[in-house]
Amino acid sequence: MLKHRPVTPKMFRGTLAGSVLLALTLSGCTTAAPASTEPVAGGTLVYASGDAEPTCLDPHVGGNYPQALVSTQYLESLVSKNSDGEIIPWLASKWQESADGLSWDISLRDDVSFTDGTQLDAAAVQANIEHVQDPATASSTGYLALGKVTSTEAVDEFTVRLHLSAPDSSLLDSLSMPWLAIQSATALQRSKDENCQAPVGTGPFVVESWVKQDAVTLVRNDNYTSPPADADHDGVAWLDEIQWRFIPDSASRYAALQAGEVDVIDNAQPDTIDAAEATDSIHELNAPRPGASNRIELNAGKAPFDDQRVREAFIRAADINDGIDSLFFGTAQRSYSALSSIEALGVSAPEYFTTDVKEANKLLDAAGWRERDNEGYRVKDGVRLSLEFPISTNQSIPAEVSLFEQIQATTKEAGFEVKLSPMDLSSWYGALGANQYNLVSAPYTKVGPDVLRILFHSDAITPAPSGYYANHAQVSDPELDALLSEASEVTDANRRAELYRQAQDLVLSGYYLLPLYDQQNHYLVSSAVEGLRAMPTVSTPTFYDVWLNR
Amino acid sequence: MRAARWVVSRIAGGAFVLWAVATLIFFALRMIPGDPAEAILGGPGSQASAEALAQVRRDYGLDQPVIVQYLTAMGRLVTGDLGTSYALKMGVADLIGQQLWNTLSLTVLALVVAWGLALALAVWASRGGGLGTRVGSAMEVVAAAVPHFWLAAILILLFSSTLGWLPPISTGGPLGLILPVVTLAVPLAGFLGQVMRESLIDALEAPFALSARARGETENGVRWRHAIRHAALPAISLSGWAFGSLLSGAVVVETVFARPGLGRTLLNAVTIRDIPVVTGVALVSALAFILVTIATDAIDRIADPRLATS
Amino acid sequence: MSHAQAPVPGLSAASGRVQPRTRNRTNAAELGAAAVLLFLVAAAIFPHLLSSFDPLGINPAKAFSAPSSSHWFGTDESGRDIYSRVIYGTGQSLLIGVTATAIGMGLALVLGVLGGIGSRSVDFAVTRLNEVLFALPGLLLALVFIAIVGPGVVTSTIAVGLSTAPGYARIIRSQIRAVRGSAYVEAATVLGRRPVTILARHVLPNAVAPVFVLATLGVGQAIVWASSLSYLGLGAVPPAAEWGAMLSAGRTYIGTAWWMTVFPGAFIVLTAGAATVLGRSLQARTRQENR
Amino acid sequence: MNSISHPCTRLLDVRNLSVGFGRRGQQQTVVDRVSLHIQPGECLALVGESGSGKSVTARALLGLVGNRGTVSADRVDLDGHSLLGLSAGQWRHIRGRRIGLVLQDALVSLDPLRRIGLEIDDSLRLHTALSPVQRRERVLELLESVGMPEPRLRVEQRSGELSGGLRQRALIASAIALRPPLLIADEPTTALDVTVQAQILQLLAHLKQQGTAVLLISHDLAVVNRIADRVAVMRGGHIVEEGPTDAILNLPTHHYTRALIDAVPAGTPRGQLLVQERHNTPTAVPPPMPTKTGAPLLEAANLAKTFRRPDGSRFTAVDDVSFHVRSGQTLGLVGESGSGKTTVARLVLGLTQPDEGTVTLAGEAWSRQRERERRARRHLVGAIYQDPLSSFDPRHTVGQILRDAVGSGENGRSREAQVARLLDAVGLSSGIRDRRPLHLSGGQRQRVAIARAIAPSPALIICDEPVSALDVSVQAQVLDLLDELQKTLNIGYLFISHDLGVVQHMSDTVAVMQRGRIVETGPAEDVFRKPDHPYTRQLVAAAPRL
Repeated sequence: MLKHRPVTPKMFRGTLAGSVLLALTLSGCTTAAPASTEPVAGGTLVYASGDAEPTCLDPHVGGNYPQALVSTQYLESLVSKNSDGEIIPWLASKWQESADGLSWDISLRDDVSFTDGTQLDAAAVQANIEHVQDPATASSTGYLALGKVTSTEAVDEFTVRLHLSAPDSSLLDSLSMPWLAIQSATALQRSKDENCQAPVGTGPFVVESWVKQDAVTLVRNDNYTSPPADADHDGVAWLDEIQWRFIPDSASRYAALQAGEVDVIDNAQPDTIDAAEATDSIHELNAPRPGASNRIELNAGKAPFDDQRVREAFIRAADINDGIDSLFFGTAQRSYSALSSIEALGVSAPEYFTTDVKEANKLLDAAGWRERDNEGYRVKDGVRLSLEFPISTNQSIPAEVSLFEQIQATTKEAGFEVKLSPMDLSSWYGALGANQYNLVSAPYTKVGPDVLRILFHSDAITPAPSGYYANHAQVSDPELDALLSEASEVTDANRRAELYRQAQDLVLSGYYLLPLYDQQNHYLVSSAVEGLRAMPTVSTPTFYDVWLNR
Repeated sequence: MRAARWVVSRIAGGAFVLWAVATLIFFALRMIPGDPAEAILGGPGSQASAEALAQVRRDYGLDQPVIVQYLTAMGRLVTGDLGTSYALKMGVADLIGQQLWNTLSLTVLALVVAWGLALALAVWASRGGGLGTRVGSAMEVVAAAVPHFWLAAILILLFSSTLGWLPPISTGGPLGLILPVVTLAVPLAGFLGQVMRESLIDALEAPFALSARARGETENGVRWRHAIRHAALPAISLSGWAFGSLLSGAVVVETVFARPGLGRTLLNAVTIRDIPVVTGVALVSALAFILVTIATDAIDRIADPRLATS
Repeated sequence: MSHAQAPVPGLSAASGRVQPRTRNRTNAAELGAAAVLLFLVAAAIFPHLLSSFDPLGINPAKAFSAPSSSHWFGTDESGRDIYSRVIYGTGQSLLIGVTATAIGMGLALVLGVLGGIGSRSVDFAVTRLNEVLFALPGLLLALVFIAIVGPGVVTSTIAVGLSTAPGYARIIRSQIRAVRGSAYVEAATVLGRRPVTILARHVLPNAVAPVFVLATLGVGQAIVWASSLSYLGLGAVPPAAEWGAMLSAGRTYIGTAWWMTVFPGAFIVLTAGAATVLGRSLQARTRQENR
Repeated sequence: MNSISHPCTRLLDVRNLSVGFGRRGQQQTVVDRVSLHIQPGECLALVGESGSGKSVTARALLGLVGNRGTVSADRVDLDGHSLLGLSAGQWRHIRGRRIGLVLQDALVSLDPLRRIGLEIDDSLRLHTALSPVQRRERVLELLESVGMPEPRLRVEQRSGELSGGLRQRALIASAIALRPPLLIADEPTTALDVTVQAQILQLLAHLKQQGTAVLLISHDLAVVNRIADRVAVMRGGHIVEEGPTDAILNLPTHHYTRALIDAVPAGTPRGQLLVQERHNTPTAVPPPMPTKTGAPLLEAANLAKTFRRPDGSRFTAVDDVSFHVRSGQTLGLVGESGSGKTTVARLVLGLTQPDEGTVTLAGEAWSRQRERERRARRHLVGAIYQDPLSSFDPRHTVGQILRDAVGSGENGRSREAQVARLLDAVGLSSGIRDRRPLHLSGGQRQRVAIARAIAPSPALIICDEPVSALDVSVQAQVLDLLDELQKTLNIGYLFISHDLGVVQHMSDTVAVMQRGRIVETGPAEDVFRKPDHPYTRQLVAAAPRL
């Protein structure tokens, strides 16, 4: 996955940037020491995250991507995936679905113990599922993924049986996610605060300390025995320690990597990825997230997007390909799918997304938006064709916000007024909850195509008690609901693929969404870091195989 | 005796202000729209269940009447208990305790550096004659007008990215402190420098300076033995305010340089509406501000005995 | 009291510890500052006369162009002309600075005048309230306010205004107290003038006039603080051509497109600096006029 | 050794000293070809009014005119060595060691932030190789020699903690620390109380006897008379006349010198004008309201007032004070600083309420009234202050100030006419109307203040140190004006001053205040000729006279 790029002579962009590049090139040359090819044990790696610091290191609680990132280093799941997307054993050695699909027997390895010394066994898995389903845990991602699990049963010491309310074709996908990683049952009995501070798992590293707002310190688990099947080596990790820091400012983060203060950064900005290409000292790891693609959802639940013609007109009016090229420096591929490109069942339909302003104008005229006001916006019955677009600055990187600005500018030609409102996460959720939006871009990461059900089933329009719901496009189509429900239950792979294809076709042809690109997940890595790969599950990097070549 | 009375009255005044700040913030933050219980469970994105919300309301006493909540909070405050962070689920006092030293060392160092810079700038501007004064005052004006985050960006671009001399983020070592401290200190030095230069030039023209020169004192002697103390006085009086502005600047600087500290904690807490943390940080910085003000006033009285007697 | 200082230097000088300096001639710095402000005001009112590009007009093909003869300040991530954006942003940035200062000043006038002319108990109450507000340093007060009301350009403008109010209020109060104790107010009493007349004719004009000069200094600082809030993501939002928001956007690309950060920042510094120079010379002049 | 052994040599010999300021081309000459000389043990007084160039002359002798000044001279010799063209280092060698300087008001002429011991020590440190211990001994000796009580305590104090007399002594001690043969004293006693002034002059005389040459710079001829051997009178940068003190004071040849001497009020009888040329006697102002039959215009009975100090203790500013003022008469209130004069003025003006006692105005109660009740009769009482500038609203022009004082009862046109009459009455041209007081001279300002005071046709004017800040000649004009107005308008004056000469010249009756009490009262002539109370006697003896 690591892309080694040669130093290419490049036009300097202005004097300052030029000298930056020059300095980097020089330092790159001088530090090119004779490279060792055999892994070397020891050393401390510094990871700098641009995500918000998690409020809890236990990914059962809540369940977001920053938690997945860090917990990948100390927690492990029952199953994993290989790079072909096939489920492979991890803490579970094998599994068996019952004929009616309503129960699963999962056999665990018998040679794994948690870092607090307790044994991994069926009771431990039961305790974990209970923990996720306990309202007091306030689990969100894990809780949803276990939606069909009604009860658990220990068949023997190392076999656990899950009882389901309905067949779940995505169960293994779900179990592979870090949000359902297995923790020590003893540790889970501690108070929630204690467990959040230092969860206990079976992973290659152990949470040693967490100084809030500063860093999480992870040290090597010297009794590690359970690498996933696709790992590069056996035994304990090479690194002694990982410093997991939080540097929200992207420019500082990149500068720190350049200065050698940190070894790996996430949320790398496109321009820095581009700049890093020109150096020897920094490499890129590109690991698009699974689940949904990054897309703009059109709220079909209210005017004017309750009219399919207006939705299509908007999508035809938005010219984004040039913007993606320039803003992302070629680091992002345009997507025409509702799903991530790493999802095998994703359907790409470019034909729905060709830009055509003329067509857009025709559609709008047909939909009754014929007049234009003196600012050039279309008007119908005295109401301007105005679209609210709340943007979560926590979730959309600056380049993406800039892309939205460009969409705002290009759709203006067709007469749309797009009102961009960047806001913090709370306000953003607030705006969604109050249905005060026509356009929205919300990432959703989940392993497998079942994410379609979460995003487009009409059940997902009903908000949770907190006001949150996932069906932001407010797609309410009985036909689609039926397809998605069936797909989540069928065991036959071909039938499942066909159902998801039909479902995606309905969503795309209904112009409910404007796909942009995969959920960007770029890491910049010092060249001293060897052996880094992203987990094929949710694309979080794992440092188990990593060693420092310096 | 007089000094003791002064100290006691200042401390009493400070305690009052602290209580008032706590009360004001307590009621002001109650006006935030939205359910605190939801914020505790991770905000609207958390999909918290109704049972979980009810549980949290009980746990945090949010089902009590406001007045009871207020009295409970004040009662806890007296014992130094600032409550529990909604998001981090840890004692706010502990959280602040972890961060306090970082911010204090940053701001106090910046204050010292700003003082040094301002003094150097003022002395240089006062001795250079026409050109020196003009260049010096221009530098002061520019320094005072520079936004922290912009200066930080430029400094990082120059000293980290281009020259590679200094780390762009705080590393725990002394080297990592240089850029944040300079970023904080420069605008303040511009302010203090303007004040110092004015009073320095005034002091150099004062009758006592003439007396000293007539005694055979050198210009440097007049400057360092006499004028500098007079120049320092208004800057000392301003130091309380200066410390406050450094606390403000720390919010920005800690974010840019990825330094753990109160400013960043506050900023995070504000964006996720973590009310106990907002309250706690506000209270602690008010306390720090009050203490520093008392200290600078005390230094003022020592440096200028006229204040203590008048 | 010696802690009666304020967020703008030169005030301690107003307390009388320092002799006013006598100056009469307009110097080069003042002329320069006046020219800068004139230019900015012109840019705020007639931005189209001073720039040739649409500040919002995107052109992805020309994104991240370095400064050149056609784009003096270069272009941004969407290929918009930064010079035009800076010019078009002048209006909003100045408006934010002036509005914030006006809000701070308005609140300060209420507090300061109440404290200055009120009875002993009113003064005591107002002074304590002011101390309480003062105990929360500028940006912190602004942040608490934003925590309550939520972010946005209006909020951040109000927040900046709010956070400057205690400083102004303190100065207004002590100015009023000083004028009330002055010999000319006494002379008016001896002439048999009513308190209301004295207040309207002598106290308020003399106490408040210097504060307006101070506001000139404050506008520059208000722009700086408001831009800080924009930078923290709590103020004005893109694609608005507000300087702080432009800086905030440019900061991301500082490694590759320094011009996106340097030029809007330079305009903030230029504006705040010019306001300072002009404010201070006005201050020196009024002080000289009045004493 | 010092220069007593060469009595006839000139210690300081200055020929044609000129000092100019400003840039080349637009230079302004402040000192113009001044020549003077002093012998050891001699005191030469340089007398002149403000702006005459006397202080600049003194600074030029120390090489301290500053960067913007240019100094030229045919000769400036000290003890036979030329001071022309010295380097900065050579000047430092002269300053303090060969020439000492004593300035006015040691509160600001000694560094207020440093202990006086350190200030005196500086001279020794700069010019001698004495050890710190030796220097400390020497500082104590010096303080003792200038008559400083308890020197060991005083060395630790700062100028602000000392009384005016003591800190002036400390300043002198720092100037004479190295026994410089020449001491330049620039207004050394200005702003001091008479009794303290006498002591300081005695100290200077003592130094002179010991052989120190003293160049005394003063605006006050009476002070000069006490110790100067010779007097040089300066005006506009020139020395207009020079000669032995007796000759100059008794037989002045230059008209300016004569005018200066005439202007000194001390010894000039009541009612006699101090300035020969005078303006037209004002007429057009209506006569004041007659008072109730027989009663004095103003009666103060048993007034008492105490104030709280910052530390909580109380001090009595005015204690059982009684007096009265009659129409057309002047009561002079004399006393040193802190004696309670100004508090009396404020009590009489109704700006402060007495703790005890009453003030009666024209037979009706004046104190212990609500301000609202008093306001209708405010026009009966006017006030003139020491610092007229601060008593004017800085935003108002002369015209606005006077229109305001005339009152709102009049219509616009008659108000303008009234203002014109007032300006005429105080001898100001009507062109002054649109100017602000800041841009007026001290004399003009005080005239405007007087015009404002008489505008509402008062029966009584409280004059609180009305001429203390003015030059002698201007002071004389203002006093003459007050005198004339009293005659024409039949106004009663409560005239407050620390200057015995002025009070004697202006008053019909005199009351002497000391520590809040009136210790002696009586007709002016009697009190000054035959003072009864020991304190009055002390004051009269200390007052310098021509």
